[in-house]
Amino acid sequence: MTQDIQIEDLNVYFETASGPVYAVKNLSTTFHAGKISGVIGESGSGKSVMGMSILRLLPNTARVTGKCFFGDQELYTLPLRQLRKLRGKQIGLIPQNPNASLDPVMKVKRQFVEAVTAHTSLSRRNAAQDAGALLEQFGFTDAGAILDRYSFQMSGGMNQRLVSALGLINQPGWVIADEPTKGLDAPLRNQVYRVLRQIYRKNHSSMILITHDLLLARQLCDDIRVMYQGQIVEQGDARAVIDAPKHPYTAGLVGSLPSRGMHPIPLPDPKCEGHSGCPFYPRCEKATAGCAEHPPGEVTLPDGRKVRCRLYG
Amino acid sequence: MTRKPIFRLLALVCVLAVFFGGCGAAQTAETTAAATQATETQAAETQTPEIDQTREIVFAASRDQCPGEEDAHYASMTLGIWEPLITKDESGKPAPALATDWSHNDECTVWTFHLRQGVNFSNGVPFNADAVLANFDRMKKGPFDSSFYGINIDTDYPGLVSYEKTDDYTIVLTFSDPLPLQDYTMVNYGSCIFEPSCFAEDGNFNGFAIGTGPYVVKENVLGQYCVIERNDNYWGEPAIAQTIRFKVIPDADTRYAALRAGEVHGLCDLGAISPSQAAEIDGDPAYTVTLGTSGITHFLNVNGGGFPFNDLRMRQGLSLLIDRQTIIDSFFNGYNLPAGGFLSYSSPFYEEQPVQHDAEKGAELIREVVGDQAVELRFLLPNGDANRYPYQEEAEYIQALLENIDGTNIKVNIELMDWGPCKEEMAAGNYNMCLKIQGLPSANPFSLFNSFMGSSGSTNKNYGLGYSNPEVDALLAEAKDTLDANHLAEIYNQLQEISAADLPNIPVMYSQEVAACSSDITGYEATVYGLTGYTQVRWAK
Amino acid sequence: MTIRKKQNLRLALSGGLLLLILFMTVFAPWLAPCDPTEIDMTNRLAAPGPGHLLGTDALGRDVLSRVIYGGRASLLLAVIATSCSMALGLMIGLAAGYCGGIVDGIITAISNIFQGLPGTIMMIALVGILGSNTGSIVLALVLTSWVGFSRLVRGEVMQVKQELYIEGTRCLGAGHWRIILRHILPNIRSNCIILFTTRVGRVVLSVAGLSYLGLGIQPPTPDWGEMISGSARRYFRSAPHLLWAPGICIILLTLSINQLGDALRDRLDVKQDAVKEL
Amino acid sequence: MPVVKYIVKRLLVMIPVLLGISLAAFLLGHIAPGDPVDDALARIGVEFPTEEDRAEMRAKLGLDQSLPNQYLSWLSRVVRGDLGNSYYNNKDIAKEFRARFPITLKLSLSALFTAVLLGVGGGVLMAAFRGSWLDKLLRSISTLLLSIPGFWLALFLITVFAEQLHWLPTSGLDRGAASLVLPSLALAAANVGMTSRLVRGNVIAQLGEQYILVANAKGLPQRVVVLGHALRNSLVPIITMIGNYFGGILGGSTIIETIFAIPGMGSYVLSAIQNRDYPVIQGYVLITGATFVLINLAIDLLYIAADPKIRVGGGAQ
Repeated sequence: MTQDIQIEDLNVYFETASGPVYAVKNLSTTFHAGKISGVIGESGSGKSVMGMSILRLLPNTARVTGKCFFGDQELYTLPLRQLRKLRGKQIGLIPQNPNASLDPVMKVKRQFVEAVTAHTSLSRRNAAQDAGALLEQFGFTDAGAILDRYSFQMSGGMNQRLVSALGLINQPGWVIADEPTKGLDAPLRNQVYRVLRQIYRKNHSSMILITHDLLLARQLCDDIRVMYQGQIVEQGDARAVIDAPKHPYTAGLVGSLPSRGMHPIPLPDPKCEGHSGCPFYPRCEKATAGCAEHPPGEVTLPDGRKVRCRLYG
Repeated sequence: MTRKPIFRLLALVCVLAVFFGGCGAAQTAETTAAATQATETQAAETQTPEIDQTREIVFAASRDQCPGEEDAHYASMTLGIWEPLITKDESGKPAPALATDWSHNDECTVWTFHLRQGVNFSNGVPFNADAVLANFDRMKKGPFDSSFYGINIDTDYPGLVSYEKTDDYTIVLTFSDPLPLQDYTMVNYGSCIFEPSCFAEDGNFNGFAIGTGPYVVKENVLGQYCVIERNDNYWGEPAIAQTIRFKVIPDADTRYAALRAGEVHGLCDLGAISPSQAAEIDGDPAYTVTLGTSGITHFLNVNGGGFPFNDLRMRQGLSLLIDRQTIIDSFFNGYNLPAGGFLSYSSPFYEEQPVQHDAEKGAELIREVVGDQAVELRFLLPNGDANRYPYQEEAEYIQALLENIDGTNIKVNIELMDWGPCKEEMAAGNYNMCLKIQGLPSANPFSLFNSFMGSSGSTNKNYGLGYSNPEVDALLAEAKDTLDANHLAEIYNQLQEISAADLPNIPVMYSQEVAACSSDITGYEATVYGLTGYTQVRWAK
Repeated sequence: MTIRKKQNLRLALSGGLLLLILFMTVFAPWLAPCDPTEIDMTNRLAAPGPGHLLGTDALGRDVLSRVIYGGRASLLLAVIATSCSMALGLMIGLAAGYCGGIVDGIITAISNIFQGLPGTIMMIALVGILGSNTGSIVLALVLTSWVGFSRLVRGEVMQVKQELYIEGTRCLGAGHWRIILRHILPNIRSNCIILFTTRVGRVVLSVAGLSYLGLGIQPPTPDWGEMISGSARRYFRSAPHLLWAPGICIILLTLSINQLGDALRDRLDVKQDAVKEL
Repeated sequence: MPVVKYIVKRLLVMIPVLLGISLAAFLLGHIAPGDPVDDALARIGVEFPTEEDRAEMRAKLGLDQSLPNQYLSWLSRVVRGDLGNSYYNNKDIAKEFRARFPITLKLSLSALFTAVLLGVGGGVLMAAFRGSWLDKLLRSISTLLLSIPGFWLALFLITVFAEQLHWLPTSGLDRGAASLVLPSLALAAANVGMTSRLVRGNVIAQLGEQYILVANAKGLPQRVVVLGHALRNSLVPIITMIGNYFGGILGGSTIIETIFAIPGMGSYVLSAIQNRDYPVIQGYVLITGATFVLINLAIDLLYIAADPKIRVGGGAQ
């Protein structure tokens, strides 16, 4: 069984031409081994930045502070050479937009083989056979032909499955799935769900699922973290958070689902701009005067749920 | 998150190469080449008293010394591959070479030459009258180009009727009209003799040229180098150095750098070294700079056909204004001689003309001609000569002199031009001054006098000198048909006096050949006479 | 020090250096200690000293004043030649890119031909043939460098033409000229400026190259290119100061122009350093 | 097969371009004022020619026919490989070019190799260590290389490396590779500057792509990520740039060949220009033009190898 991933007080900001932009603000959480942990939130909430920071795959304009423990190793200060041995071997990644995730000028086979040979001493031919076998598991009937083609010759769905397979080729203990269903139509989303389910069952690997697809999270994840503007506003058991959201933002998110009545969260009220209190204050219906002054701390409710809202003290 | 450098191999090569401007990579790859080059020259540094002359001496020149099969002479005479019938001595007068003596009848139409006996070509074939006749047969096969002096039987032997041998070592040439100075025309390049078997059908060479000289061609790569080797069964005084290599380095600075780097031991041929570079190493014990006479005269051609130079006072004024010695000292580092007359000092008919410099009188004369009216003078510089000689600075010096004559309003525009368009502008007469060199096409100066000073002379017209002087025309006509050489010399002296006074074009200075070599070798002279060539060149240590 | 500030600093530095050189050449008559063309034969090749800060050249002229005057000719020539070739290239590129079809085919063939011709030799041949006055140098430079501009402009125009909003404006009934002026030109402005600056730098060097062959700017007008290639080359070892001063000026001029090009590229071309949207 | 169609299309486009170049070369020679007849006469010893000599020589050189059929007769001879004789020394130009072209090619290729090696190497290093001191250092060096006049650098290199340090020969070709080092450095200097900046820009752009993030996520070493993936993907623009250089290098070799005493085509054509030698200029422009067009064709073929989209997708964008 692999170890937990624990993030303590993570801050990430980007150096841009017009000054620093904060993506994640002092975030702490623990992803438990053997479980599927969900991270949901609108785009721009910093969930992908948090996911990528674990493997230190952020662009070099990013500045990261805080700690991330993987077992006894602190990933943020681990020498790059050792981190490279860990990437793909112990923590795998299923990236966003699969169509752009494979090298356009290189055959699929070579990209799979190099992933294997980077961590094992297998010969190129054996590595190719392993890749072929894995692709068959992912529903590719003619794996040999697929390996000899280029990514731009594949459809979106095929690329999605290829990229998922690529993330698992070295049977990593952990898998970070970054928005696997983004931009996919309904049937493909179901296919992704089946694939992720299959990964979890067969390799019993722990998983971090970053998505804005609440229903997928509800079905697949054991626990869910809701992020808003770089902070975790609610953490708890998956079904409980979706069915009985505590934080007004989570309630708003769930409420905006088609199946739940589709009431969108109101746009930020211009009058409330420029306050030092709770980031959600400008859009929060249950906002009180106190919410504007000082930001709420994180409160642990009796059932283990954690909420960052003044309603709960 | 810093990314540690992981490209050990790639970074080392690139940083080294880029950072040190490429010498790093070059250094690791090439140290062996430099080392072998060094040992090669010190290989025979053994302390034996007798200096080893077998080591190769390397010279550098601005052009091929062996232009090869398609060149009229295959190689420069100084290389000593071939020898002429007649050569010239220090005073420029014809001296015996392969022809021991010669004479002509009273009308100067029949010339008889007695050939040197017991001489063999370098491939062992004996040298005799038949060989000379074969060379004349070759010359008849049409004019041959050369980067030295072309061969053209109609100009070298005008009106040649017949050439036969009376015995194995006597040749008789008969001409249709009298040629009192034919021996002068036949000096050096005018009467080259090759072993007939090395001629191809069309008169060019079918391989290495074979002559009677002290050296033989061993290797020849056009545009790069040629190597000559000592001919051991040479009839005359044998050469000393075993092998000599002549490299081609057109750029003056690179040639000079090669000498300073010790890659070449000497610089030779026309414009071997520029005056300023020679001045730098003149005092240096590691090098020897030698001076020799040269047939080249630097002229300031003026457009006598148009204002203001059609007025004699303007020409005399400018000649007086120019301080020839300053030009020589400042730009030519003192290596040339101030020129008074038209004919070069290296010609046997040279008679020294007085050189006057009087800035005041010159300015006065010019002021008389132009007064204070605005005058624009167009000063052309052919860039062929301007690259080889510091004409740029000389022109700017003359420009400054003319523009600063108080009381006058003269503006001089200097234009650097290809010789083609430049000649066209001069012929059309829309120019005022032009600096140009003029060599001695042959020892007989008649064609030079006629074409420059004769009112119908072709260069007079081509250069737009616009000069005509009936007295000169009369003298030229008289010279054309006098038979007596001394009377001819008398006429040429008069012509030179007129040129110094009338200044059809203003002679500025007579050039001197400058040559330089490292002190590792000795016996190398800038200009050599007779057949010495490189025979005296040898290692000094 | 955010990236923006760094870019501004670099822009200011290179622009400042360029302005300094411009200022020096424009106000040369007042700055130069003495007349650059005044000959003083007695004081030839004097080493840098009190009388003449940078020494004197082969004709005794003051090197410092010649250096101060020297920039004018090459800079002026480079700017004129490059702007002409940019104008020519712009027109031809616009025509080719915008009209497409046969016009584009012909123009591409012609530009292939011009690109096929060896630039340096054409320039040397043209200047050598037409005589080396400013006019023929500019003509030679324009003839051999307009292709670069036209290719760039054509590529940009083709790209911009395919954008949807161009078709959008067409539907709104915008005329051809309006589209070109209002939409296409602003888009390619940044790349043109960048190519302009790099091209000016290269033209300054090729003019110096021409002077090396004796075909560049004619004496006695002082010019840096001529000063490091003409007679100074002969005194290179005995009087190195003749070569160093103008040489360094040329390098500084070209360096500042290239740096300005870089700074402009970073400033105008937002794409390169943008934060990837995560 | 899309590839064959692509190649045939490129070949067809090449023919009008070659014809255009030959026309330009021919006209270049003839718009020039000045008349080589006198030079040709001087060559064969006629120092002071008369009018008939000039007329006879003009006919001999074929300058008396009308311009169009001079062009046609010249073109027909050129196609048969006969570039005529030089007016200056009456040598057969084709033979001269045959001897000199390999030398210029050797110099240009070694200059190109230096430009690619140092340029691409420098560019990749700058991209991989972007923002570090190495990046700033290499960038300033490349800008410096862009700003130095070629002949000035050549003079500097000769004085320092040949004359004082005796590491390398000052000139000539007699020491094989060693004598090519300095000339190719001088010739390639400007291009090294340009290549490294282009490679840096392109590789940095590629490093921002999604597939690089995935490659890193696979745990590949930085060398494989930067060289194997990023550089491999930015090959197409780099190849185009290097194709254009080759024209520049061929042209630039004239001055460098003269300085380093390399008997290539450049120094030959330079003296031809000074001696008003039309046929040599025409021959040179034709041959360098044709070489340049062939190089561009080779580059288009390289596109196919470098970019599978063209090979497989069929037809160039």
